[in-house]
Amino acid sequence: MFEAIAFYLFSFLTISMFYITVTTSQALYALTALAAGMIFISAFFFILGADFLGAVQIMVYSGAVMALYAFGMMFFDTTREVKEKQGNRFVIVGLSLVAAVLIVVIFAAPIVTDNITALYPITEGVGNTQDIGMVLFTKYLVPFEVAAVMLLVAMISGIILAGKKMDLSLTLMDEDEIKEMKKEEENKKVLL
Amino acid sequence: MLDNILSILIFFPALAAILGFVVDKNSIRTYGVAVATIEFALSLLLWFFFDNSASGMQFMEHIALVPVFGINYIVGVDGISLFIIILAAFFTMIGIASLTDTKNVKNMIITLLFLQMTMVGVFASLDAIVFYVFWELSLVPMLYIIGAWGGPLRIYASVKFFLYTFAGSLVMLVGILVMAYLYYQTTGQWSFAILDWHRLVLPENYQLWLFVAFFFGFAIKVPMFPFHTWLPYAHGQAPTIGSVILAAILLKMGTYAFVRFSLPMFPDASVYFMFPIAILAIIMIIYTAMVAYAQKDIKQLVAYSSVSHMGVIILGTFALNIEGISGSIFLMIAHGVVSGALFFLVGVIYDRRNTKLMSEFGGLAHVMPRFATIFGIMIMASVGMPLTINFVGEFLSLLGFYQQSHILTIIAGIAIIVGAIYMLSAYKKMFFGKVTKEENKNLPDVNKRELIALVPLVIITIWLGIYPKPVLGPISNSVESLVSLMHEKAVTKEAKARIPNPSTLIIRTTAQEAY
Amino acid sequence: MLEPVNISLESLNLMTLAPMLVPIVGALLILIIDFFKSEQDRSLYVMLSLLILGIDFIFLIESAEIFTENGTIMGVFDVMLIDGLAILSQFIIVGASMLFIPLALSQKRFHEFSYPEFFALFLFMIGGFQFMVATDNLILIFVGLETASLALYTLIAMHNRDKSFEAAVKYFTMGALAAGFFSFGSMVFYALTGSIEINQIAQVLQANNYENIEFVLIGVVFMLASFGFKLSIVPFHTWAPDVYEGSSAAMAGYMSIVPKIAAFVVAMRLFEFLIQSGIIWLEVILYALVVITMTMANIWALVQTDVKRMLAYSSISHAGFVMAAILIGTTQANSALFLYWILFSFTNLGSFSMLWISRQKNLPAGQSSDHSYNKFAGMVKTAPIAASIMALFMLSLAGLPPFALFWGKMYMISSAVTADFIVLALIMALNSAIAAYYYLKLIVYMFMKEPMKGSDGNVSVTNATLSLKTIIGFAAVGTIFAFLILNTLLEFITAFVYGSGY
Amino acid sequence: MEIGLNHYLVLSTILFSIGLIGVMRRKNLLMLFFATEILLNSVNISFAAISHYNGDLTGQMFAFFVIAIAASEVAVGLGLLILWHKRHNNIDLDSMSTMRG
Amino acid sequence: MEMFLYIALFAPLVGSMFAALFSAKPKTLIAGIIPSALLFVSFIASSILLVYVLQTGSSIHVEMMTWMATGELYIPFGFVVDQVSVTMMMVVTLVSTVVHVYAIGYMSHDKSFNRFFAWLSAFVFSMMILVMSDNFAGLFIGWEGVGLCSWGLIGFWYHKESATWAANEAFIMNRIADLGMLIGIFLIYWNTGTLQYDEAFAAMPALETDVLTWMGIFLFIGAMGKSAQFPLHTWLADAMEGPTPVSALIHAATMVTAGVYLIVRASPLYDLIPNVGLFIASLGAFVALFAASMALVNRDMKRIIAYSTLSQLGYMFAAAGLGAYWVALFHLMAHAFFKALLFLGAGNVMHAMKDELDPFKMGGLKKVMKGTFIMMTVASVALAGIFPLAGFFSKDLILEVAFIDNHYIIYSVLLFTAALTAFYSFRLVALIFHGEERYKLFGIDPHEAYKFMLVAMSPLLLLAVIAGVFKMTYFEMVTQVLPATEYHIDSPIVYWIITIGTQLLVGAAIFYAYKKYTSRDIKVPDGTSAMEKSFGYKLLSNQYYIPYIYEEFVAKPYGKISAFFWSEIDQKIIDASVDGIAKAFYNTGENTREMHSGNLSTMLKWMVAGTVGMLSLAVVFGLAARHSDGVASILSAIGVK
Repeated sequence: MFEAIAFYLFSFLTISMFYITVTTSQALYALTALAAGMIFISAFFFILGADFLGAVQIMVYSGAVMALYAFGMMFFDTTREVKEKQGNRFVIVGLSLVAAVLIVVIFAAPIVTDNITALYPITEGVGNTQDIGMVLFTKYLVPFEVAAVMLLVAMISGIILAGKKMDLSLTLMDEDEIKEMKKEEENKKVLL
Repeated sequence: MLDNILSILIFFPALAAILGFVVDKNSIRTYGVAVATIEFALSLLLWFFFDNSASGMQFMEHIALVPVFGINYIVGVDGISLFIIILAAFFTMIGIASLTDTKNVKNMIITLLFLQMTMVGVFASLDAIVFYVFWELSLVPMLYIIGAWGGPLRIYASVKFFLYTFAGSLVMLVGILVMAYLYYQTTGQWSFAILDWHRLVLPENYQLWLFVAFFFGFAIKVPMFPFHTWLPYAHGQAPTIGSVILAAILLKMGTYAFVRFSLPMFPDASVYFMFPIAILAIIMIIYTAMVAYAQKDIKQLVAYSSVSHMGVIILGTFALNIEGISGSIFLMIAHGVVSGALFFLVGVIYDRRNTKLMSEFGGLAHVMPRFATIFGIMIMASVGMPLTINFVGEFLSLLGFYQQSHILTIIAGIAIIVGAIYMLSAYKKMFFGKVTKEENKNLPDVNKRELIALVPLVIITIWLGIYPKPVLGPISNSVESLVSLMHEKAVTKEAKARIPNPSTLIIRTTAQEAY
Repeated sequence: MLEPVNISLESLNLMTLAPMLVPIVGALLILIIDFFKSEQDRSLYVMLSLLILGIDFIFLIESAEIFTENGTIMGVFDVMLIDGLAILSQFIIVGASMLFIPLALSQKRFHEFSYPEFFALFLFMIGGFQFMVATDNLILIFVGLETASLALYTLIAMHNRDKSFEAAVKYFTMGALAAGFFSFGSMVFYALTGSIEINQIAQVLQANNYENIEFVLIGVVFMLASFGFKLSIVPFHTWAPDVYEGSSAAMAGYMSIVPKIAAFVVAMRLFEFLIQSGIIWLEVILYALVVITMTMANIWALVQTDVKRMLAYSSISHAGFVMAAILIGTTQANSALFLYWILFSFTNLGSFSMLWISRQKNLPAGQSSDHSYNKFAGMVKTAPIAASIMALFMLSLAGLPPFALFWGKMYMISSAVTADFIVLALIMALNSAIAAYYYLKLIVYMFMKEPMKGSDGNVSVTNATLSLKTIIGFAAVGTIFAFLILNTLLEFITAFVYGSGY
Repeated sequence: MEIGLNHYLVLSTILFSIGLIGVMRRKNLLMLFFATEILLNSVNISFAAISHYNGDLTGQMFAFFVIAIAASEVAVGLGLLILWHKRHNNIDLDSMSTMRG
Repeated sequence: MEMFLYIALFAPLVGSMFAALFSAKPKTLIAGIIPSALLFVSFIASSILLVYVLQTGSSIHVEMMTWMATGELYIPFGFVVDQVSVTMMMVVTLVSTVVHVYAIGYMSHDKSFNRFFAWLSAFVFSMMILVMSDNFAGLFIGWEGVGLCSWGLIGFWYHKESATWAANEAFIMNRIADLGMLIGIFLIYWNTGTLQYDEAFAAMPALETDVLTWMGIFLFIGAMGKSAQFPLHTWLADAMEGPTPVSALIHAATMVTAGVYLIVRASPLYDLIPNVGLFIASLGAFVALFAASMALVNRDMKRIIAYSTLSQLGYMFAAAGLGAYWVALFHLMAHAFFKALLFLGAGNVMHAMKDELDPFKMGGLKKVMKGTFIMMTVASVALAGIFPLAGFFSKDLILEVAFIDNHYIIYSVLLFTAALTAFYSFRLVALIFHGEERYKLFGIDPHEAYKFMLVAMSPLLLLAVIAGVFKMTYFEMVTQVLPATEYHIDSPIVYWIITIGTQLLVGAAIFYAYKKYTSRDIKVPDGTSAMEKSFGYKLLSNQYYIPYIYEEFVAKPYGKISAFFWSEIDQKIIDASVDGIAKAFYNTGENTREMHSGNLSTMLKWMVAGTVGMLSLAVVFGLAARHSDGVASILSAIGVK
């Protein structure tokens, strides 16, 4: 019973938060609603007993992602209302509705599946985090490491793209200009 | 040397073309003539060592290329292909020798030599994929020749030529692959060797579909009505040498392929489609002859006449008896010589006046008597005057088809009437009457370089018209075995009946002495 | 409490990781070098990357040998899957990368190649792709894919001009959507089978006899959408022309090959068993996608005025063509896919490299894009050899024998024929004819038109250096003489594909 | 009232659709990126739910990696966004159509 | 003897090639003399062969070499000299020798003198092949060869529009007939397996009548063209554009009789199909009358003679059709002599009159051109069939044949035609040589031709007079190969009545013509007289409007249809549809490229749309799965497994 109430409550909350995110014309509202939605989602994780995931969700999204976005929004001018020219709303609404209806209709029918064997069963009486750790560092060790590489890539990319290195475009400069620039840089170094 | 003579024939021009990049611009013509002459000499050597009495393939070579998939480099000649190869070598030689285009002559000669490789390759290859390679590759040099040296519409014409034939060939490629698969299904191994395929007996419905697939590739190349519209453009825009080679050799690829692929591989389908194709051929003959009559441009006229004659070749091919097929193959050579010569002649006058409109001429017989004479001989050959090369082919083709259908042959025979109409009226417009145009009054007659090309053609035209035996004999031998193969392979009753059994024929070498 | 897990090191087969680790370690090495000694010339990084990829290649040869001896190997808790597909595709990935990387040494300096991060990210990307193809675990596929993609977005943006930013943003955004589709699709399969390993999924689905066919199809739809994006299948292709136009020609050429083969391998793993199990819907939908992609992309390529955009559409079309292999699903078709892609790599990289050597920094007046057709007008007069080579690549792309792609096309069409897809084979063949038009258009411009007024004649080779020329020469030789190695290649590929059970 | 797996799947689908709507109608790039976050998050709910109902940890693993991926995407996406903003002083995607056809 | 055969055959060829060597050079007398001499050699050789054949009664048959051989077909270059062909050889070589010599004078002022002899000798060579060949294919070679030479000679003065037009007309009309001939040859080959005369004829009696009938019809179609039988007759009158020696040789004596020769050659065939023979005879009789009627009013000297030739050809066909092959051949021979003579005389007149052809503009020429006058008068008498000249023996024989075979309609038509013949012949003679010297009005100063030309003509004159003497010798010789039917009217009274009656009728016609056209009232007609306005006159002078009908209903529509085929069908339908396919692709591209608006939002929408589309299909499939059988059958139809 409690589960049901919690499910519907949080469902309502996430749906409305995300709805606000995609419809509001204020970037700040959208960001706030998104953050809220993320936190509400973590509630589902807790309900479903995925404590570790819930914690990660809150940390990563509310912490890292939202912080990044917030920084980004400081960078952009977010106070003014975002004007978006809309093309054919009918297309958008139509497509989404059809998609939703189709999937919902199908999912509303119960999935009847046999032969499902839990490959990595949740161990009773063991903390979710511990359980996950066990799987993560055995079976999913490689993906985990690759994810680390991915984060490294993302980091390097972020630095490169947002950093100074992209300020001057060698692509657009003539060879002579590049040479001059290099010289100047050399001089600066000498001066330093 | 003789074991590899075909490969030498195929790749010698290509090698020479590559080396030709190094040769200086001013000497390239001499180089080209030398190379082409050597090639021609080699082709004559091939003929010399060719066993006239044998009907099978000779000078076979076999090199594995992709054995996993059954693709091998197999080449060989029989009576059917031998003379077209010689013709190709011959036309390249006189084409280069008489080349008058001075613009970018180096590129032209190198292109021609590459073209020669592809031409010889097509007629010599006995593996479907190798055949296809050369077949398609021949488009490229021709594209360049038309596109770079052609008339005002050259780009449209060249691209149309390329795309049209390319599209048709792709359908054929699917056909080739299906055929290979059927062979694989039957025998358990991949093979694209044509001689292997010849031995494969197919059920009729497969034959029909495959026949259609191959038909598209061949028919567009020939070009058969209604796929012919690329040809007038290609000819109309191409430089002289391009038209000559196109008409003399490239078109023959289509008809040759019918004989090499369609007939022996799909005898029942050939019989099944005999009448539809014959009707198309007849439309080709009469309709295009009439269209030719309506032309104002002499080159377009010759182009359409070319289509018209190709119709007779097709008709002869689908006579499915020895007379018809031999005739059609002979006519391929004849048509090559005659229409090649006609295009040369049109080129001669075009070089002088830079126009091909017949209305611009008139009374040329007064100022250019030698030219008029040669033109006249070729026109008479083209309308099928006996004792010229064309007559032998046309006569045998029509004679052959008469066995299959009287009515259709009679209708097809109208060719000799309509052919005379457009050719003679064109000749009249250009050569007869008074010299009306001031520009025409002082035109120089044919010069030596042009005679180099034209005189041999005249000689061949008459020589083979009077004594076709050296050519017709080997052709006949090979066709005989082809027909007997078809007869044996045919599965339907109708096909068995339509295709004669050569073993029951009485082959005569002298007239009976009963007189 | 959980039991401690005992694992023997041998059972992990750590060697399976070796080829992937090489580029990652290499990337780190480059980063470290940059950290200690910055401002190095790009040639250092180019050669370093080349060496690293060379080592990678050697490792691949090693694993190929192992495969021929032992067959498919699972490694590291069965996450890694080194089968024939993985090895073949890695060969293509690494080989194409090796061909690509010397293109950085162009005559003119371009932004991306001046920074070591480019090379580091490049190697990371290769690592990502290698992981992606060497596993049947959807998580690792996803992570590998994203690693590679994120790096790729950055590489595109690093070209550093407005168009490349635009390209990167478009690619990125659509990539994010595709990632959403991927995860949704995976979720459906997981819901159905409780597994995210393709082998398992296949087994469970088969055991259940595809009871919940609707669910399976939804999963398939989302997977198709996701891979459709990667493979630029119509209508998920819209990014491709813009991204190709926005990035440097070299990068565009690279993108037309490597990410796609990775995606093809995954698509093959994922859809092949579904096709084999006779889901007609999937056949129909793939049939439609293949035909539409081939045809429409060709048609759009017809109307382009920029050679690079034209090649972009042509790449889309080629992808559609190759997609047919997955539809056909026989061993021959799958072998044809790899054969085609190897030959395609040569030709396409070659043609994009030809664009690359003609790259100018500033657009001359009267040209709106980097590589408009006009730029190549009359090229045979100013640069005959370059024009001939370009023509060669175009003819090869058009499928004219005996150049490289013809053999791929032929084998592919043959596989369609063999599997009784005659109509499809015809469509595939005739598409080559449509395609020939726009390839010819370039040839027409190069060979049959007069050069534009005021062009100094040097335009077409302005960016050329020895290393670029070497690569082009290599590609040209490969394109012409492909038929000589065809037999070896075919035997090799067929053995590998067959050995992996596809 | 029992909350079954289907409830979660339906919820997830609804959220996914909202994400799709966002993706399609947003012209502001930043807010478009928000919508892609929604897409990924909505799927995570399903993964957790399936994992729960099947008693299998794999779903949670997947969700975990999805979160990591989402985070990385944010980094790169924001980097691109800033780059664009630096040059053009807007993040409107309608201004981003110099390449077409 | 074979040597003589080859000499007879190839001497003209050598002459032709010799003259051709000079063809581009200005007039060289030797280019005329050598071919003439060689022709004389040929004539001598033919005479020797004739003597041989006469003496031994056997024939000479040689096979020079193979021409075509493939499959069952075997065609050699084979020649036969038998009684029939030797007759033809004699006629051909004799007349052509005369004409050659004559032409040396006639063409002496022409700048293309050399070319003329090249063509003329080539013609003789072709004619020799035609008559000497031992098979139908060889016959066809000659058949086409004479056509070609006729083309070249009619259009000899190629600067004249009318000449070239006439040349082409002749060639094309002949081609129409040649098609028939060709089909006939095909029929013979496929039914008898050979084209050799002897073998083919030997095999024919075993064939069905239907087949034989078709053979006969098609061969006769071939003959109709060469011999200008209705409806393919119009070219002959137009062919008079050629130089007069050409008209004499080709369009009177030799080539046009090739059709008759063919029928005679194929007599074993026509004997088997008397119905076709009757048709031929009827057509011949019709043409005889038809052509004679046109000759009545014509005002072109050469055309009148041409129509008379046509008319006489009708006689020959009538005879041949009735099975009297030797009679036809005999008339052919006699006709060759006097008609050539007539033409050559006309040539003299033309020369004298500066190429004026209208006899109404002449008159009274007998004073200045005595020799020519005598020759033309004799020739006309011979043509009219007055005893004892050649025409009497041959032509009256034909009338008798028709009478004896009880074909009275044919007989009366031919008889009436004989009267007409006499009338128009002497109308011509009267107008040219008698009456007022009207030519003075036109300021012409006529003169007699060169002496040697007259001398050259004299053998013809002689033969025109005495040819009838050889009738029985000839009969005995030729009937060794042809059916030897002797035609005698049983009752002598009837015989005499017919013979004398005919002579009287003809004489009356001659008298009437003289009376009418020697009077001093003859003026150059200006189209105002009542006769000229009458319908009958117009009909005849316009040649029954047949050329007009051909022009309006055949030639012009042909041109229009051709133009239509080209501009409408070839360009606007066939080519346009090819281009249309290409354009359709291109336009599809142009119209749908908006899909790539470059707007990211649109791109995303496409992605979603694609996904949703596939989802919908998935649902549809869910439904379809329940009705899988029907769906599967549809799918298999499009090639999905």
